[in-house]
Amino acid sequence: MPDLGKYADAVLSSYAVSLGLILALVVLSVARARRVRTALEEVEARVKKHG
Amino acid sequence: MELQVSDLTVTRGGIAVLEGVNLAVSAGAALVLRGPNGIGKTTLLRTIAGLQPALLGTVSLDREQMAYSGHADGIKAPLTVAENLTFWASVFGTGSIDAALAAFQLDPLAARPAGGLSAGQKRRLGLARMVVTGRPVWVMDEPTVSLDTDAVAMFAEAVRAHLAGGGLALLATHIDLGLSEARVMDVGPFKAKPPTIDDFDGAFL
Amino acid sequence: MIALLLRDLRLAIRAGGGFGLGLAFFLIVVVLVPFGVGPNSSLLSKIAPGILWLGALLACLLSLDRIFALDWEDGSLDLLATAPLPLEAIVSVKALAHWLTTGLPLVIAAPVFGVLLNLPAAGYGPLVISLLIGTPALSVIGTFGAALTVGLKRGGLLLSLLVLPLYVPTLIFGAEMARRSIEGLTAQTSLLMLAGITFAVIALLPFASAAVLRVNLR
Amino acid sequence: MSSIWEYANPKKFIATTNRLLPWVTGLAVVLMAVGLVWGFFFTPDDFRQGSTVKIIYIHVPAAMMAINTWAMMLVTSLVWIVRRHHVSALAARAAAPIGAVMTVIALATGAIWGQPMWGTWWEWDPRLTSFLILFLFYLGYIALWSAIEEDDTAADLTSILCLVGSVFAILSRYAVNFWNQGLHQGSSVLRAGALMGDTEERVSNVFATPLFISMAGFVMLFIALVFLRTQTEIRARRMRALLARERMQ
Repeated sequence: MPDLGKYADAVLSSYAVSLGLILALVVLSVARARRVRTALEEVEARVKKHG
Repeated sequence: MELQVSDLTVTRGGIAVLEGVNLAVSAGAALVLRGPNGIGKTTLLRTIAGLQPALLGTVSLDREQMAYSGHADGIKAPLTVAENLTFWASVFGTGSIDAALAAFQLDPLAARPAGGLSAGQKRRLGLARMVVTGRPVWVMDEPTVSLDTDAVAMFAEAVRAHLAGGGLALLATHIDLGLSEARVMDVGPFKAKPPTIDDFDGAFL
Repeated sequence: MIALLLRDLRLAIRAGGGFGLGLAFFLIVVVLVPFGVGPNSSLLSKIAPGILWLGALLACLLSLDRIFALDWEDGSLDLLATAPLPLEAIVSVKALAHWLTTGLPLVIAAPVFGVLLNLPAAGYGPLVISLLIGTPALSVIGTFGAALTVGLKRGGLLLSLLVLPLYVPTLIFGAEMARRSIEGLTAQTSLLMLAGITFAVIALLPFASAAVLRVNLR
Repeated sequence: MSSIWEYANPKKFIATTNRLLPWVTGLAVVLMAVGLVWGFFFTPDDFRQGSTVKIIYIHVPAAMMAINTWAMMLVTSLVWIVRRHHVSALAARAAAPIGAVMTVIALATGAIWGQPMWGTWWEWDPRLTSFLILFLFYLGYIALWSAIEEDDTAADLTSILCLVGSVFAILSRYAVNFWNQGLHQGSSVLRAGALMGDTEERVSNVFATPLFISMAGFVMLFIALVFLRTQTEIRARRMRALLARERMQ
């Protein structure tokens, strides 16, 4: 861990906030991708069955 | 002049509702469209009138030749009956509103604010607008809603006068207008079949 | 086109709301500001041009959704689209009618309200000129926003969200021009930029508004 | 491989991006990790800004992506308007939230950096102010997409909004520059701020290499997210189309 001196709070909090936001964006994107993919598969299976 | 619609496919919300529609109306003739609710009569009329693009097919006449009347009459409640009609007359560049007032017996109401009219009277005002446009092709969607029998007769008379003057009319209606000369066409057979599901392309099916 | 303009003006007068509401809103904003920031007259005179510009902008925003909403509901917009007027002209006339019923009264009333905010004497002329040049841009930009949201049921809030960022340059140059004149600085750049934005917007944005309206009508 | 427009076919797009996605994701993770770890642990402090200089490894790439995302949306909107390729419109829709998040990151890191430097969380510095306005544009764009039910209508309207918005965003940038310069001319704090997020010449070499790696990482992250989110939008669109077809029967 490097010595951040008196600005440690500023540096650490900006890294935390930014990585947190990016992580949230990734998690939400992946979750929605999964959800929509399974929903579409359900609908496709149903539609194919009824012709 | 003849209105020719060939192989027209019309869409509602991006989905085809009627496909391969062919029809022709020549000057002096009227065509009445029939069909159950929701089949796409309104969509068809709006497409023919140039308010929305067709997916496929052509309409022979330009939208500049057509006057359209839909479910809403475009009446401004704070203006009087005469002011409403005069506005449309000047927009369409036709002069007098007297003929239109007379055709729908609106003379006694001319100075009344349109907001105070009954539903049937408003409808008569909306139809009088068609006379004022001076356009040869009338495209009308359910023109007789909330009209009583006398007013329907007035309307039939107005259409007849329009046809006699070399105009033509395309109407969607459920009731008998007493227009014996009008041809009737059922749009049911043109109902669009569900598109086939294959690998997806632009339509996502 | 003149018929459409006259009709819109007549509707605004008869239905009330047009002239009166915007002005009343402007007055209320001007009255509320001293309650918020305190009665210190030197502070008020310092922020007066900004408050007056902001008040005019908000009053303008308030009436935007009426530009097309009423015509959309009663079907007039469909009928106008089939009329022998290009949609670009209809959109421009609508914007002009909006400016005449909202912007122009605000310009005229601004000096009166300036008194309430202790606007410095040097500020009256530049303020009126900047509002006179800037408010047409507000109406034209607002018409674009109104055309975007015309088919939406709860379009009012969305309209504000879409239009306010577009108002930023006009607000900056307009208020800046008044403020610089008061401080005795040269305001020529702001004036030219403000006029440039207004003319560019009047010349170009109606095409975008008409395109958007065409999409919404189909 | 006949032309780039083949990839405008949704199915082809999904197949291609599925093949690319693992590589792009891997690259994004590696580059970001290297850039940020290098920047955080192995670069010296700046003689003036102390350790806060480490914030640039996030702030600058985020700010760059905030602008580039809008530029990408502008291009895809134009492609939709001119060539009517659905994937293009959906890609613009998929990118907007990424751009909004990047703008927030740029704003937040800028404010956190400004606190020790300027002594205040928020300074109406032209650069920060422009990003705030850009954020408002993103919000409006996203709100308009979600407010309209009909897909093609939404694509058309948002494309035009993106076009008009781009012009006004550039205009706002100049307006804001002019406006702040009028307020505090020649403030020394602001000149110190110019080091942050300014062009690479000003940032000396020690900081440059990890910064570039981090920027490349952010670009890869953006591409990976756009691929994934566009796939999702395509699937959601197909689902709506299938359900609509079902109602027709």
